[in-house]
Amino acid sequence: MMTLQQMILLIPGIPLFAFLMLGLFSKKIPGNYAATAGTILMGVTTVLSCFVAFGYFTAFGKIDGIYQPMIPFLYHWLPLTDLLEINMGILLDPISALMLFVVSFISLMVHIYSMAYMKDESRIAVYYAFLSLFTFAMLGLVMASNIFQLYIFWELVGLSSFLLIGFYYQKPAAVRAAKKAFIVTRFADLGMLIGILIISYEGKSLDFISLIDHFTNSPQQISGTFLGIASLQWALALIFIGGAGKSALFPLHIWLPDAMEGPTPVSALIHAATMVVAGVFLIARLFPVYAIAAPVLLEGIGYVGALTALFAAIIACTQTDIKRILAYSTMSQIGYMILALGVAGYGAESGLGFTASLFHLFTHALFKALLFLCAGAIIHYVHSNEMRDMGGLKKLMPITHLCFLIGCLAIAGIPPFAGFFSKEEMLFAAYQHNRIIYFVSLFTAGLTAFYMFRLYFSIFWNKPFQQHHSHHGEGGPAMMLPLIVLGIGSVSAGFIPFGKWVSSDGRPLISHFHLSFSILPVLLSLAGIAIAAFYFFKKKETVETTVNAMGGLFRVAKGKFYIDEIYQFVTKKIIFNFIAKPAAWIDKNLIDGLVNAMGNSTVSLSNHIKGIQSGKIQMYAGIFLIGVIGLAILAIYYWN
Amino acid sequence: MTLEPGLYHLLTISTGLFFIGVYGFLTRKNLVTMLMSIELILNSVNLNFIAFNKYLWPHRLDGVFFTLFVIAIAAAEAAVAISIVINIYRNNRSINVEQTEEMKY
Amino acid sequence: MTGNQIIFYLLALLTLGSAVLAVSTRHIFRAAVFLLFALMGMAGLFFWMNYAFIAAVQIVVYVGGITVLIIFSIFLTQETGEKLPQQLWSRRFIAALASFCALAFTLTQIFQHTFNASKQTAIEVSVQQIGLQMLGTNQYGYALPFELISILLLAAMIGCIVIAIRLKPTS
Amino acid sequence: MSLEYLILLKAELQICLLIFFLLLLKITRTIPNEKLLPLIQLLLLANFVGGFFYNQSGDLFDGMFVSNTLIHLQKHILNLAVYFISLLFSGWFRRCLHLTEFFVLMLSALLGMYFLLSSGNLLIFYLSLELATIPIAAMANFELTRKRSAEAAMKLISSAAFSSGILLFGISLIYGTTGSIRFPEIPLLLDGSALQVMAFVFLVTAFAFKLSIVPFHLWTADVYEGSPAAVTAFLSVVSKGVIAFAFLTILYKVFQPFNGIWYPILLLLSILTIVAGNLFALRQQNMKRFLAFSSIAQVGFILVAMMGKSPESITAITYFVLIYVFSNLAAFGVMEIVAQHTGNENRNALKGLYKTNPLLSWVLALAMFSLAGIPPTAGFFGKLFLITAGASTASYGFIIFVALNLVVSLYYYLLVVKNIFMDDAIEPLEKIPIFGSAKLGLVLCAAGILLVGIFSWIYDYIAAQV
Amino acid sequence: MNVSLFLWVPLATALLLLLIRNIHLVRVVALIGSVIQAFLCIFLYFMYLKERARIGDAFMYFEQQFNWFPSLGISYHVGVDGISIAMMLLTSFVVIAGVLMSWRVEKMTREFFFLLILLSLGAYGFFLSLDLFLLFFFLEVAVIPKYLLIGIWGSGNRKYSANKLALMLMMGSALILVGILGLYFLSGKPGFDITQLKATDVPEKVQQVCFPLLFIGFGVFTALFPFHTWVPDGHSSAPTAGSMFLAGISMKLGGYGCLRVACFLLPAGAKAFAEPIIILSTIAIIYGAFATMMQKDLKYLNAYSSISHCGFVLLGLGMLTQTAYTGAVLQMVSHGLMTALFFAVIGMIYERTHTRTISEMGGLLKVMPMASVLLIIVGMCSLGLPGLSGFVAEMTIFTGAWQNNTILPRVATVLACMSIVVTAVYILRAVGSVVMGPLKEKYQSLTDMVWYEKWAAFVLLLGILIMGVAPGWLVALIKPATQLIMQKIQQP
Repeated sequence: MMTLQQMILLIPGIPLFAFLMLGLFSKKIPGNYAATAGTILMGVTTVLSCFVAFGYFTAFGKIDGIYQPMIPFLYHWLPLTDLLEINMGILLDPISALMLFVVSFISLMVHIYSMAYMKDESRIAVYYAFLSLFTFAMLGLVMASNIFQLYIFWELVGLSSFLLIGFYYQKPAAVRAAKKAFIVTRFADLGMLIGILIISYEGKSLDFISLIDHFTNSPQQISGTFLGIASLQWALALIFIGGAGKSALFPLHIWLPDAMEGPTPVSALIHAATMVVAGVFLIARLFPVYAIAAPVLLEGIGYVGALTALFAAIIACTQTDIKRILAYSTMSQIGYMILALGVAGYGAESGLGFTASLFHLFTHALFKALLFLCAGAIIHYVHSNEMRDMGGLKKLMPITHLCFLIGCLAIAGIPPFAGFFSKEEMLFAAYQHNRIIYFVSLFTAGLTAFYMFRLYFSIFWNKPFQQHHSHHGEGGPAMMLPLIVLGIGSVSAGFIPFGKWVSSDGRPLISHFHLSFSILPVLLSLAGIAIAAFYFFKKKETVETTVNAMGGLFRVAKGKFYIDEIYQFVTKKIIFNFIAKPAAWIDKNLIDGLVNAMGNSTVSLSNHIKGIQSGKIQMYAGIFLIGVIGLAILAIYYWN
Repeated sequence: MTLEPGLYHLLTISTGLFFIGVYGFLTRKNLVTMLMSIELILNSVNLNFIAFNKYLWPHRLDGVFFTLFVIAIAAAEAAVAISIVINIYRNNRSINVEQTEEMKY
Repeated sequence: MTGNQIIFYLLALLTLGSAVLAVSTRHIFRAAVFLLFALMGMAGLFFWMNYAFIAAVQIVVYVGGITVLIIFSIFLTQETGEKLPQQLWSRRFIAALASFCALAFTLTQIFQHTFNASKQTAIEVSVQQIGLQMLGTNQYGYALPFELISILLLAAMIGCIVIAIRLKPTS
Repeated sequence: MSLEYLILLKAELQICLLIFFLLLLKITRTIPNEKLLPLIQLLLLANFVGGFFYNQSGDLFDGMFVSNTLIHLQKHILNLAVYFISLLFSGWFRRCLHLTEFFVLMLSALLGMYFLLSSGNLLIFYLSLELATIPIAAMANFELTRKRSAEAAMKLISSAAFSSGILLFGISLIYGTTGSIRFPEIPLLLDGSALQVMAFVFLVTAFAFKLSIVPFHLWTADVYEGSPAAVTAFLSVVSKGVIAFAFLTILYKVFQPFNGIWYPILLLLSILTIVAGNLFALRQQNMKRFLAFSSIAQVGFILVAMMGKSPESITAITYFVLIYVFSNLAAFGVMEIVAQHTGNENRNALKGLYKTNPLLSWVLALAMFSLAGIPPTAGFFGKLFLITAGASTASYGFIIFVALNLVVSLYYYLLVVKNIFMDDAIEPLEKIPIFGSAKLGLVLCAAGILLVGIFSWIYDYIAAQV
Repeated sequence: MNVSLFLWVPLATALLLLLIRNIHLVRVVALIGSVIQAFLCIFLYFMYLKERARIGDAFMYFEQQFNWFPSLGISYHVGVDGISIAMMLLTSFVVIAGVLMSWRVEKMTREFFFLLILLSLGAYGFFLSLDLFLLFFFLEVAVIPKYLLIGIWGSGNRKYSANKLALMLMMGSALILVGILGLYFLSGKPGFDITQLKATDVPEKVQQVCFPLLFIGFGVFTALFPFHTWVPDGHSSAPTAGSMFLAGISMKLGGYGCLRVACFLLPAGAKAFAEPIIILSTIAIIYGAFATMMQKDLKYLNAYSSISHCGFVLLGLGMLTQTAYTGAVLQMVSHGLMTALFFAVIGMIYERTHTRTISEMGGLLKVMPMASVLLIIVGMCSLGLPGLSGFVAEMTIFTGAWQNNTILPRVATVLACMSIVVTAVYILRAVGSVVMGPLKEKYQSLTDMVWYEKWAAFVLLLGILIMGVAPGWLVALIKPATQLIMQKIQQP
C-alpha cells in the first residue's frame, strides 16, 4: 500500500511523466495510442486525487473538528536568503483538496472528450502532452505550499495555456491570441511577483502557513509604508492583480475571449473550469490575510468582482460567437466568485461568502465545462462558431441539447440545478454584507439567464431544422460520455453539503437555506429566460428593432466597451512609439553615434593637424626652436 | 656692462652669432647656404667654450678640448652633408630646399 | 678705449657683421665669402684671448677646409652669377622675430646669471700641454675622445665616398 | 694598457675589430654579396655571443668611460638588434651596392652608441652622439638613385646638426656655470639657477630630438620613409633604445637635482608625444611612416616610465626596449619583404596577405599586437610595466589618459591586422619568396614576441642588473 | 587537484591544432579537447565538494602560487571557489557547444578552432586567477581571438563591428588597468595578489577612485549602460560560435570581474557607488528591453536582450545583499547558457533560411520542429519561465534586491521586474513570427537539425534544465563564496 506521501506525489507526477513521454516521443507514437495513454494516465491521477481529496475530507483532514492544513511533502528547492527559501511542498487543506478533485476530474473529462474531438489532428500526441503539462502545472499550483512555488506553477500554467491556445500555430489569429493571453497574464503576474517580494520581506517567509500565521497573529508589526499605505496592503493588492490577470477580471480580461481560438476542449478545461479560477483560488489561499489584515482591500476586490460580473454579462448579451459568449459568461461567473470573496469575513458565519465562492467555483467548473464541451460538440457538427450558422439543432443533437439545457439552467440559477445553490449562497452573503454589490449581482443574475438562453434558443431552436452536414452524427461515445457525466454533476452537485467541508477557518459552516430570500433571484432569472425566449425562440424582426432602439449602448457593448482598442492604443501607440522606438533610436543614433563620433572626430582631428608635418625642414627647425624656448620659459618661470 | 671686453661681451657675440645662424637656417632656400648657417651655429658655441675656459675655469683645459673636437666634428658633418647635397643635386639638378619636401604629412 | 678694446670691438663687428651678411645676401658666392670673414673674425677673437693654437686650428679647419669645401660645392652645383631665390617676406619676418626673441631671452638669462669662477690657478695653454693631454689616458687625458673622433672621421669619409662616388653609367 | 682595458672595452673592441676586418676585406678582395652577407651575419652573431662573457663593472680614462652590468646588458640588447637587422633585411642587403661600407657605417654608429652608453663625461657624450648620428645620415642615403633617400639623409643631417648646435650651446652653458663636464661632478655643482635650467632644457631637447619627442619629432617620419628599411629599422629600434638608455643616465644620475624640473617637462612632453604620435599614426598609409609615428607614440610611453622611481623605471625601460627590438624589427622585416616584392610600401599592399603568406602574416600580426600591448605577446608586459613604473608617481588622470591612448593605438595597429586577415587582395598576391636568413630572423622575432613576456626571469634578470 | 590543468588542456589543444593539417582531425581534436575540459570541470566540482567537506570554509581551494615577476610582486596565483567553479562549468558547456556548432566552418578551419580554444583559455585563466595582473593578462588574451573571429568569419558589417568591439573592450581594459595600478600603489601594501589585498584595508579615498574605474572597466565587458554599444554590432556580426562565446563567456568576464575585483576588494567603493550602479543597470535593463522590441534581426534581438539581461547581473551587484550577489552569479551562468543556445538556434535557422530578419520567416515549426522547439524553450528561458535557468537567477536577484530596504533599490527592482513583461513581448513576437504562423513557400524544403547541432543544443539545454529544475546544488556552490564577499563588504 502506498503511503499518503507517495500517493500525493504521484498526482502531479503522473501528468508530468505523461508530458515528458508524449512530448519527447510525439513523432514516434501514433496519435490514438498517445490519446489513450494520456487518458489512462489521467484516469489514474483522477482516481488518486479523488482518493486523497475524499480521504482528506472524511478521514485524516480533521483534527479536533477543524480541518488542519497539512504538509505531507516538502523539498527545499532554492534557498534565497537566510529566512526565505523556495520550497517545493504539498499543502493539503480543504481548498487544495477541493481543487485537486475539480482539476483532475475536469481534466479527465476533457481528456476523454478530446479523444474523439481531436482524432483527426496529426499532432494529437503533442496536444495530449500539452494537456498533461497543464494538468501537472495546475495540480502543482493548487497544492503549492509556498507562495513562490505557487508562482512557479502559475507561470507554467500560463505557458501551457499559451501553448494550447496557439496549438493551431499556423493560424495567425491563434498565434495572436496565444501571445495576447501570455503577455496580459504576464503583465498581471508582474504585480503578483512584486507582491510576493513585499509579502515575503514583511512576513519573513514564503510558506503559506507561516505567512498566514505571521499576518493574522500580529498584523500591526508591518513596518513599511509606501505613499502612505502599508506595504502589506500594497502586497495584497498586487497579488490580487496577479490573480485578476489569470482570472480575467476587469480590466485584465481582454485575453480570455481571444483565447477561444484554441481547441474547444482546451477552452473547457483551462479557460472555463480550472486555470481561470486560479485567481479565486489565490485569494482563497491567502484569505485569512486578506480578511484580517486588509478588510478594506477585500471590499474593493469585491467591487472589482461585481463590476466584472456585470460588465461581462452585458457584453455577453451582444456577442454572436458562441465560444465568446461562453467566455464572457465565464468572466461574469468568476466575477461572482470574487465578489463573494469580497463580501466574506474570516471565520464562522461571516465566512459564508468564502464558502459560497468556492462552492460556486466547484459547481461552475462542472456546468461551464459541460457548456463548453457541448459547444465543442456543436462546433464539431456545424464547423462554425457563429450563432447565425446554427439554429434548429434540437433534433439533430438530442444529447447535446439536453446537456446544454442543463448547463444553461444551472448557470441561470434555476433550482434544483447546481448553480442555484451556490449562487443563492453568494447572493445571501452579499446581501448581508454590502447592498450595492448585492444589487449588482442580482441584476447580473437576471442578465445571465437572458444571455444564456439567448444562446440556447439561438442554437437549438430559432430556425427550422436544416439538414446540413449530415455526414456525421452527434459524436461518438467518447464525446458524449463526458457530457453525460458532467450533466449529472451539474444537476446533483448543489446538494453536496459544501459548507461542512470548505470554510474560511476550517470549521464546518452550516449553511441555511433561505427560501424567502431566493425567490427574488430565481424570479429574475426566469424573467431573463422569458425575455430570451421572447426574442430568440423563433427568428424575429423584433431583435433588430430592439437593438436599434438601444442604439449606442448596444454598439458599445458589442464593441466590448472598446477596452481592446484602449489597450491597443496604449501599447501600440504610446509604449511602442514613445518608449520603444525612441529607445532604439537613441541607441542607434545617440549612444552609438557618440561612440562613432568619438572615432570619427579623432580621425578628422588627425587630418586637421597634418599640416604640422609639412615636409619643410626649416619649418621643423622653427617649431624646434619655439619648442626649446617655450620649454625653457616654462621650466624657468613655472617649474623651477 | 662695462666697455672693457670680458666674459659677457664674448657671450653676447657668441649668442648673437648663434641666432644669426639660426635665422639663416630658418630662412635660406639653398641647401648649401643652410649648411653655412649650421657652421655659424657650431662655431658660436666654440667661442662660448673658450670664453668660459679663459675667464672662469682656467685651471683645466676642458673648454679648449671641447672646442677642438667640435671643430673636428663640424668638419666631418659638413663633409657628409655636402656629399649628400651633391647627391641631391645629381638626382634633382637643383639644391633648392624645396626639392626636399616630397615627403610630408 | 684701449687698443685692446678697439681690437675686440672691431673683431666683434667683423664677425657679427659678416655673419649677418652671410645669411642675408642673395649672392651665394658672396655668402660663402662673408662666412669666411665671420670665421676669420672668430679666429681673431681666439687670438685676442691668447688661444693661438685654437685660432690656428680654426683657420686651418674652417677656413682651409670647410669653407673651401663649401665653395667647391657651390661651384659644383650653382651657376655663380645667379641670385638666390628670395624667401617669402612673411617667413623671413617670422624667422627673424623668433630668432630675435630667442636671442633676447637667452641673453637675458645669461646676463641675469652671475658666473662664479674657479679659485685655482690657471694652466698655461701651450701646444705642448694640449698635445700631452690629447694623448693621455690618465687624469685630464683626452685619448679616448681622440680615438673616437678618428673613428668618426673614418666613418664620415667612407660615407662621403659612397655617397659622392659617381656611379658607372651602365652598371 | 692593461687587461682591464681589454675587458671593460670588450664590446667596443669587438666592434672595432669587426670594422677593421670588414675594411680589410673590402680593400683586399671583392666578395659577392651572397657570400659576404652570411659572413657578416656570422660575425654579428659571434659579436652577440661575445656579450655573454666577461661583463665587469669599472671605469677607464679617468671616468670618461664607465661600464657596469646594466650597460653591458643594454649593449647586449643592441647587439642582438643589429644581428636581427642583418638577418631580416637579407633581401635588401644582397642587392646593396656597397654592403661592406654599409656595415662599416652601421657598426661605427653602433660604436658611437656604445660610447654613448658608457660615457662619463659630456665630451664623450657629445662625440658619441655625433658618431651615432652622422654615419646613419650617410646610410640613409644609400639608395643613391632614389630621390627620397637623399631627401631623408638631408633632413636627418641638417636637423641633427641644428639640434646638436642647441645641445652644444646647452653643454657650453653647463660647463660655464659648473666648470665641469664630468658626470659625477656635475650634480654636486648644480645650483638650480635659471641659466642652468635653460642649459638643461637645451640638453633635454637634444634627447627629445633623437627620441622623436613631440614637438621635436618632425624629422622622424620623413627620414623613416625615405631611408632604406634597414636604416629605418636601425634608427627606430637601436638608436631609439640607446638614446632612451642614455637619457635615463642623464636624468637619473647627472641631473637628479633637477628632478622637480624634468618631471613636469616629461609629463608635458609625454602627453604631447603620445597624442601626436597616435593622431598622426592613424592616418598613415605608408607603412614606414606609420611605424615612425607609432614609434613616436611608443616613446611617449617610455617617457611615462621615466617619470617613475629610478630602479623600476630603468628596468621597465630596458625591458621594453628589448621587447621593442623584437616587435618593431619583426614589423619592419615583414613590411620590407612585402614591399620589396610588390614595390608598394603602403599598407594596402598587405591586403589579403594571409591567404598566401601565413608566416609573414602571423609574424606581422604578432608584431602589431605586441606593439599595441595585447597579451600574450611580450608587448603587453613591456607596456604594462612602463605604465606601472610611471604610475608610481603619476596622478590618476594622467594614467587614465595614457591608458586610453592605448586604445587609440590599438585602433591603428588593428588596421594592419585587418588588412592582413580580413580584406581581399587588390590583385592576387602570390607566395612571396623569403630568404632563409630572413625567415630565421622572422621566426626568432616571433619567438621573442611570444616568449620574452611570459618568461619572467628575463625581467628579473634585468631588474637584478639595475 | 591541480587547477593549472585547466590552462594546460586548452593550451595543449590549441598548440596541437596548429600542428594538424587535416581539417577533419582539427574539429575532432578541438572537440575532444573541450570535452576533456568539461569533464575536468565536473570533476573539479566534485573534488571541490570533497575538499570543502575536508577543510571546511576557505576563501579559495586548490590554490597554487609561483613567483612570476617577483620584483613587481606579480605571481602566478590560481585557485577556485564556488563562483569560479560555476563560471568554469558554464564556460566548458558553452565551449563544447561552440565547437560543435562550428563543425561546418570551411574557411580557415584550423585557425578558427585555434582561436576558439584560445578564447576559452583566456576565460578559464580569468576565472582561475587570484592575481590581478594575471587576471588582467587573461582578460586581454581573449581580445585577439574575439577580434579575429568576428573580423574574418563574421557576416554583415564585420570589420566595423570587430573594430568597435576590440576598441571598446580595450577602453574597458584601460580603465581596469588604471584601477589595478591604483590598488597596487595606494592600497598600502603594494601587490597584485587578491588574497593579500583582501586582508588589506584599502584607504577610503583610494577606493573612491579605483572602484568606479574598475567597475566601469569591467562593466564595459558586461554591457554596462552606456558602454554597451559594442554588444549589438559585435554579436550580430560574429559567426555563430563567436556570438555564443562572446555572449556566453566573454560578457561574463566583466560580471565576474566586477564582483571579484571591484566589489570584493573595494567594499567602501561598492557602498559609495551602489546607487549609480543601480541606476545605470536599471536603465540598461529597461532601455535594453525596449530597444530589443524594435529589432528586426534575430541576432540583434538577442544581443539587445543580452544587454537587458546582463543589466540584472550588475543590478544584483549594486544591491549589496548576499542573495542578490548569489543571484548575479546565477544570472551570469544562466544567461551564458541561454544566450549561447539562443545564438546557436539562430545560427541553425540562418544556415537554412539565409536570413535573420524576423518578418521574413514564419511557420518554421512545421519543417524544423526541433530547432523551433528549441527557440521556444530558449525564449521562455529568456523571459524567465520557471523550470528553466532564467527564472532561478532572476528570482534570486529580485528577492535579494528586495532585501535592500531603501527606496531606490526598491524602485529599481520594481522597474527591473517590469522588464520581464517587455521581455515577454519581444520574445513572443519573435517566436510568434519565426516558428509560428503560416509557412512560407520557399521554406518548404528545409531540413531539421543535424547531429552536431543536436549535440550542441543538447549540452546547453541540459545546462539550462539542470539549473532550472534543480538549482539547489548550484546555489550551494555559490553561496559560501558570496557569503565571504558579503562579509568583507559589510564589515564596518
